[in-house]
Amino acid sequence: MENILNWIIWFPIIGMVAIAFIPRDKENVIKITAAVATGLQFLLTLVLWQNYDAGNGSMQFMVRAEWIPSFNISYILGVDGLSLPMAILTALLCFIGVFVSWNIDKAVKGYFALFLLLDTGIMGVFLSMDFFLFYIFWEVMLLPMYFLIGIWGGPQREYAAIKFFLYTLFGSVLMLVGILGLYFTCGKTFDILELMRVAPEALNGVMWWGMSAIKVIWILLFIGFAIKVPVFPFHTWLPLAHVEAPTAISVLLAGILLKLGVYGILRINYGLMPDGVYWFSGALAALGLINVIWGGLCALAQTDLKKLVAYSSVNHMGYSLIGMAAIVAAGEANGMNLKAAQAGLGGAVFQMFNHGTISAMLFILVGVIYDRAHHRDIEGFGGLAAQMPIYTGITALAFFAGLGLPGFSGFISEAMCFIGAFPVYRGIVIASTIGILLNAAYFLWAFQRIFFGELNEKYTDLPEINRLELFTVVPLLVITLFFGIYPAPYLDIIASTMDEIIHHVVSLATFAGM
Amino acid sequence: MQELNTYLFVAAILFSLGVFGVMTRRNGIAILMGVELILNAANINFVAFSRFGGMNLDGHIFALLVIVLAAAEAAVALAIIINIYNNLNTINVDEASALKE
Amino acid sequence: MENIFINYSLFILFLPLAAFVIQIFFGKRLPRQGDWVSVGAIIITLILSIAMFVAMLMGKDPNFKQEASFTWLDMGAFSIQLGFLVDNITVIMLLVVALISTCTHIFSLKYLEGDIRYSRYFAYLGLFTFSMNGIVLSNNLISMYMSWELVGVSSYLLIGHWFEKDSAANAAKKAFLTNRVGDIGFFIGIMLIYTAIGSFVFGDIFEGVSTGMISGTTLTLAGVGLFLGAMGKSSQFPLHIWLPDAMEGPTPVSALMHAATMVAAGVYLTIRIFPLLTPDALLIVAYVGGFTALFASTIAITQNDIKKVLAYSTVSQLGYMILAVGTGVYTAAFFHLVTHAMFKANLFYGSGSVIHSMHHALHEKHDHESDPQDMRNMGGFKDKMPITYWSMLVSTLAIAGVPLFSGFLSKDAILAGSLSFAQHHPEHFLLPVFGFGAAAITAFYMFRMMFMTFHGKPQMPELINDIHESPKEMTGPLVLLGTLSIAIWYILPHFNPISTHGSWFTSLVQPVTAVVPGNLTAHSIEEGAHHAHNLAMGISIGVAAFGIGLAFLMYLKKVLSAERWGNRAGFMYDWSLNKYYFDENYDKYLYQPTLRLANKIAWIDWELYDKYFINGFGRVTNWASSVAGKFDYNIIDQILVDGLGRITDNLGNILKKIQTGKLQNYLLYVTAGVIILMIIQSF
Amino acid sequence: MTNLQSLSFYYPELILIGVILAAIIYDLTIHQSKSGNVGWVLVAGLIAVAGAIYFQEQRVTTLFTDSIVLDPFASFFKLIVILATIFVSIVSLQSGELKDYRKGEYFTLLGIIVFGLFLMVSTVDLIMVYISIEIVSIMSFVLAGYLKQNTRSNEAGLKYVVYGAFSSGIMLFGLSYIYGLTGSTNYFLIQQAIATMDASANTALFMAMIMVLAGFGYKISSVPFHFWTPDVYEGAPTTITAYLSIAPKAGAFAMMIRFFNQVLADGGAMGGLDASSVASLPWANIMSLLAVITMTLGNVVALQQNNIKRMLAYSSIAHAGYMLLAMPVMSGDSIYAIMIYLVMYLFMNLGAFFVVITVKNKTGGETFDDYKGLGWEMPLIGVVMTIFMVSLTGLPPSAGFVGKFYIFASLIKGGNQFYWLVVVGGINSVISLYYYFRVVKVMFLEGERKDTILQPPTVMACMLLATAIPTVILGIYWTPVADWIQNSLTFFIQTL
Amino acid sequence: MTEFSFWFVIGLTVLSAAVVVLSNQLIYSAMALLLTLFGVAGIYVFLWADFMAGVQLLVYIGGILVLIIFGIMLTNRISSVRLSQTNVQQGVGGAIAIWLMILISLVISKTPWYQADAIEPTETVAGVGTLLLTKYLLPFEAISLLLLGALIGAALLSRKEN
Repeated sequence: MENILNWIIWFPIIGMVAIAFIPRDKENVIKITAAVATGLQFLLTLVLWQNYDAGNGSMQFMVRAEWIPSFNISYILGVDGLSLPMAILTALLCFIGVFVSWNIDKAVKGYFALFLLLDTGIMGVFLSMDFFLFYIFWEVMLLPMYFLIGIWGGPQREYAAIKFFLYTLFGSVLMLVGILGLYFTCGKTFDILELMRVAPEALNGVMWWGMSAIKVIWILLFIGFAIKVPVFPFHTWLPLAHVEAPTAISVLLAGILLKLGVYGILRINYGLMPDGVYWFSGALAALGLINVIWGGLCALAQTDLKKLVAYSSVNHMGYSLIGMAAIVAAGEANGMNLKAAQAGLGGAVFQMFNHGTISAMLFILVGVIYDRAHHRDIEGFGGLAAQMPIYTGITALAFFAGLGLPGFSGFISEAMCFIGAFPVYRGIVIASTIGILLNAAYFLWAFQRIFFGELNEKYTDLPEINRLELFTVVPLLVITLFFGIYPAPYLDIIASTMDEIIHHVVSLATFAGM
Repeated sequence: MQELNTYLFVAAILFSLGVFGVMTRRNGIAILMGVELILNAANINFVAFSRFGGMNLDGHIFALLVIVLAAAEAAVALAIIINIYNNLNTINVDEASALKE
Repeated sequence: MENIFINYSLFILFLPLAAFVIQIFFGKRLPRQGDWVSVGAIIITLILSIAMFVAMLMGKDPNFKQEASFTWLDMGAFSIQLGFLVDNITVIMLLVVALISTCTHIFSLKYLEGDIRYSRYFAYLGLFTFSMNGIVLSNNLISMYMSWELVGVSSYLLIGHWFEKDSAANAAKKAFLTNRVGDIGFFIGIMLIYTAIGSFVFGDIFEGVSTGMISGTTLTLAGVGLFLGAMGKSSQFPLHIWLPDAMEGPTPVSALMHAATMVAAGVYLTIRIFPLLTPDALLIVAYVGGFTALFASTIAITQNDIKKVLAYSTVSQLGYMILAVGTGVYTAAFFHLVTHAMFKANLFYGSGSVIHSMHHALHEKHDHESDPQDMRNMGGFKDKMPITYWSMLVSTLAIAGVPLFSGFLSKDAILAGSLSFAQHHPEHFLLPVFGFGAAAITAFYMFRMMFMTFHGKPQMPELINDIHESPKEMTGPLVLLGTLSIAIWYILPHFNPISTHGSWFTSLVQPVTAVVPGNLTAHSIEEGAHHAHNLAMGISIGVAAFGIGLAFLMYLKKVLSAERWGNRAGFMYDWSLNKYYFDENYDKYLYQPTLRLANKIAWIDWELYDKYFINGFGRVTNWASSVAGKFDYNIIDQILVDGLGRITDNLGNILKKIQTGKLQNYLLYVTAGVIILMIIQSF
Repeated sequence: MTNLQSLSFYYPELILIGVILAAIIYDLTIHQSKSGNVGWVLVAGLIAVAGAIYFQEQRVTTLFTDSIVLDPFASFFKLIVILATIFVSIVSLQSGELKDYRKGEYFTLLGIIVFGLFLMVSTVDLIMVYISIEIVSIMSFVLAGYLKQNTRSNEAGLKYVVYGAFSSGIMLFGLSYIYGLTGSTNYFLIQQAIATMDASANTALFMAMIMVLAGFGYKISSVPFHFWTPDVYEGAPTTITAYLSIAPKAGAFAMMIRFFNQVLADGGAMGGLDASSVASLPWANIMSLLAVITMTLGNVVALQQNNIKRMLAYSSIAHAGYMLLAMPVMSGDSIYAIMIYLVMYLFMNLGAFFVVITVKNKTGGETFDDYKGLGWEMPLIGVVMTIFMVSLTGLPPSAGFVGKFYIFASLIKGGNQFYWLVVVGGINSVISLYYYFRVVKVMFLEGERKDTILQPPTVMACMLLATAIPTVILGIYWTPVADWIQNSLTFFIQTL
Repeated sequence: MTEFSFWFVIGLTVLSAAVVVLSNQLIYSAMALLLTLFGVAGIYVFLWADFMAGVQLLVYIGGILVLIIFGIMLTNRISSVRLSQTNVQQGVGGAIAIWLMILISLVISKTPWYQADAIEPTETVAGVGTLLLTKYLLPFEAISLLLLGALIGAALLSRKEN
């Protein structure tokens, strides 16, 4: 049990090594190996969930080992309410991703090896509690992503891959600067828990070029994370990467990679710089608003279905940002409104998970239709509801989930984000409710254009969604519906950790030396 | 005649002329001659500093070794130049400019 | 006995949902496509509702109230309780929903016979009934909002039932989006209230309001926000545009949702939140309602599509109800809601019956051009479809406000309320004017519709022989609801056909004093309305008679030429016919600009921002010249790098040129470099 | 220490000279076709020298009456040089370019270069500075032009010799001024003289320093003394290019560190890991400027290249820039960072050149087009080249990242006047991604996928793995290297 | 007289150096270089460096210059037009050289060089020799290795391949 996090992270690597030894023409064996590796990883995360003590909001299942003592770098893993759901989501989506990729026929061996490497990278980010280790995993994701988009992607794959790479590398370089700045100002440690203890005080009053160190480091780290989220104006890699990536990779991109940004901000920025939270939360909410509106309008204008879904991610992550900003409600200046802070933060974290499942579902569904029609032009379909009723039904559910319909989990998290942020950022929240309307507009309009109207002549023999595809979508749908009707299990896991974060930020913010 | 600066100025002139030669000559051997001027300028400096610095002989040694090195360098340089002449039938360095961009 | 109501409510709520689930997954494989599942479920629901109703009647307790709730989510301080609230209003509302829903189910058995998505249709009906009951039973804003949206979805699905028609698909989308506009207001209202009070439950909220935790402008805004939701759902001006289009859905759906229940949810919500509405908020409510009542009725005059007439009539009637809430007589509003549900559903069934037979007749003649819903193609159906005719006539009399019919009672109560309000506040004299004006026009256009459809000569004589009365499944609900449109049911146990005083309804549904300081007490409102009652009744009968008479002269006796009057009205006629160009203007000034904005933003995002970032300043000119904004991937492809790339690239090009391959150049650069460094150094 | 006493501490170099002489003699006795065996003699000899250095008593002292010093710092660089030489020697035996030439002289000259580099890394005397640079340079001229039949190699030799002679001439002129200002050629004496010198002499000192920098800069290919680099790298035999990109650069960095620390700073950089000791003389700004310009130019121009060898040449300029970043700080940490960077750079850069050699042996080409689809055809090459490119870009988990990490860390620790250097360095890494990944792109993303799989020759494959595996391993676990460098961070200082 | 001969030597050195870099005939340049080297040797004499002057004559003139002239002969047929050689980028080059000259001169004139009084030694050979075998033994030996390498390299490059 004490090594379960190790197993969870490194299991895919074992699978990868195994795949390396399978002859490359044995494609099914490779696929099954990948499925087994990710499946076992998923089971392990479920075991982790079973054994996780939800009442205790702090780190559990810690693993500690010396790594590079000369630089005080350690190998530290841990899981808390913030990372546990993300770990489960990662494992689940990777497992599903293997099946989504079942029809990959080009260089199968390489594909699945890289896929598993990506899995480890993502999982590592969520579970590592050493900043250096965190950074390593953060970067490890880039390379497989580059290849997965670049080799198995759409027509513009090379451009998309390098663009994704350059963008994220730019962010992570700034992040590295921030990390080093923290390291040297805060007692030379990379241990995140230690930094959380030390940093708020150590950074206090430190000035660099007439600007407080907190602001500088906050901005450096924030840009790194914001690119992943993606926060406007760092978002233009996303439509391209999503569109060009193969379906399973789009699923992981939208489902998990975007969450890394929010996760990073919550874990690192919030944990290490409580003062910065107060300083930046207004901007965070405003950026959230821009994301919501900008993403929504862009989605409305798209004619490529996948791009529409991609922009919807920009839109949806905006809600998360708004929710995160709500944490300041718990501060004294805002009347110690703990309810709002919990609602906002909980909403933001819940939204991460929900967007993970919902956008994954949407991308899989786009993939399904693309596999059949070989295009994604919204205008080029029409009347498919009559031809593919099951597919239509599932897509309708997914779209409704996407537009935040009650009964689906997205509604609860969006509502929580809004409710939480409302006391502090009334104007921003009211303005961003327009996003709800835009959400509905683009999804319904797209739905109408694809599925309603007379059946397009070309598609009179389009096959219905098959069992394998159903197998990939339905679990996500069930999760979305389940949490939409009964969110308590999720919120129970995160609640005490959210409380810790709120308490941490509120109690350690000094407002001095900013 | 008993002024250090006189020698230094002479050396500076030789140095500048050498630099000028290196920059402007097209013929490989002519460039080499420019280099020799530079080395001689430095040697004048060494010897002059040695003379006006209390006649310490470090400067002489330095100059001496430079002369020896110059010989070795000239030998290798000329070998390369001759080799290039055998292959390209020219020793104008600007005609040997296949390597660029 | 204690929890019977709650237990029954649970069944009432979830039976239709169960039917929905079964139908969605297994509907097609069940015998008769599983319609019996839905019908069975709804009939059980009806029985349970009746049982609750009877229990309520026997209880005779005007303050009857039961609540049950559970913790839905809990994060410590932030937690949401969901729960049921069962009181008299709830029970009556449940009965109305169950009753109309049952009728609709039965009516649909024939009306949609042979439809390709028959089982799906019944499934959606179940979903709707579930969500509607959810609204009715909620004791808190959150579950109400959730059900609220689900109602919108079922409406979307049912309006779009025949999605092959673009008009249906468009109407569905329009309905959903217009509703969402209102829902945004609703949600903002919820947030305002929660922020101030910290609870979503009605009881806590009212208590909070009464203790002044929220007051003044904030409270007004919150009230208006919530009311905005009601405006969307109840199709109030200026969000009324979706309801007429929603007639694209199957007619029974129009009867159930877009006449009787779903659209009434807005009124229901306003009634529920009445205690927290400030005087200012109420005034807004009243004006919106009053104006909508008059405004919609003026459109209904000129419509030729039978369902459109009814649709605008519905909008107008909903305006009445809202007006009633705004003027404080919210019991009258609820009363009108109930009576309206009966007669308006009935009218829709009637129109459905007519359309159904028109459709068949046209089908026989292989005429696919003529519109089966256009009243100009009808006329003289009275004898062919007697049951339909008579039941519709009863309902028409009810809606026109003729004494002895249900509508008279409820409308009278509303008009009395507005009159009394104007007596208290003479500056708001427009409110009763709206009310009475709408009443007169309503009487006129309803009879216009009846005359054009059933009286006079057949306009398409070739069809008349194929026009038949509809089957039992369809006439049954007609008869039932027609019967329920007669006043007698609502005045029991007293027999005063012109007053509800002392009836079961007024004794069970009693006004509550608003908790907001400054509002009139329930008692004073009651008193005022009571005093204005007789005057209002007089005027009301007068305007109804005038309207009916005018219609009689114009469309039956043809003494007055409708055409000439139409021409005389000039642009007003035109505006009315074209619904005041609302759709066109919305399209021109709202949808299209939004889409253009979206396109522009997307284009800026992709073509400008992204490329600008990539390409440096040079691309700005490109932007100016290509406003059309076509995507040109080649340009992107040609761009080598990204981000700073272009600049780096150019820089690289320049620097690359330095590397000439000429040795002397290099040596020169080195020397120059040395000199530059020396110069830099010396500064 | 007197000359005779010194000899007992000088046996590694004596062994080396013995090896060189043995190589010359052995070469005379064998037929041309077997001249490759000289390489094995050299390799074996170098291993012996390495052993001698490794097991040498760790003394910190000057040798030969203050001409050179013996300290762990020098030993570290000597071992680096030997490692690079061994790698290059083995690969040279496989190189197709050298196939038609006698290899005896080639290895002899390599041996002499190693000796020159040994002097370079341990010198504390201006005369030795000049002589060691000349030894390395003159041997390099010959090696760059070694392919006598090949006009590109000839041209490389010509450019190199003229450029080298010119640069060292300028340097010599600068050295003469330093001698003139201080009356001495010994670092320690110079430092003493400077410390007591009149401020009015500073201009002359700076001018001299710039001229000296021309020599150093030319050796490490720093802007604006880098112009020879692309041309010579492209024209020279690839093995020599690989060698030039690492060994002389390491030597020159060692020499530079010693020079700047001992002569222009207070010599206290090694006083402890935390000591930061930029002396009062403001030479640090110039170094920062040069570092920034060097790496930016290297990266930006590398973007434009179509020839991979030439691209790597510019990339090596850029890497010199990264290492130079740490120079202005001149603290124990920054020297440490440069040293660790060199270790990492050794593996990844040599590896990248070895890939170029392998590919050239197979296809005869070294442009991007020749690499199309190579990753599918030669998976080993594809994978190791990707590793090298990742590492050169500085992405974790790879050796290159660790190097950059230490450089950036030393800058950040150095104080916030160096932060901008970190940011510029970071942005440069991002730019460099583009061209490094262009290689990966053409290998995997372009061209036809071939079903046949080719394997490089065993020796080459071993060398590729010998560079690739450390590139990965050191990116994950570099504690042994870190400890080694930690222990090597002592050098001879004569305090005032 | 000494004064005159001093300035004569200076003038000879500088002027002939100018001819070295400006002449259009390669062989003139070589001859001018000869004069320059002579001049430098003369300057050494004025600087009390008799041994250096000797070395300058022996190694530079006797060795390097001859080598250069051999090079010229080997790479040019006397009759060929190639023997005349032209300069490139004279304008920029000249400007830079003059700039350099000015900069250096400014610095020279302002700098307090390290100076110490000394008496003229009778000869420097012994001193230099002693230094070479004591203090500068290692450079001296290192140079020998360099020469060995240069020998091998030069031989290798100029050798005719079979």
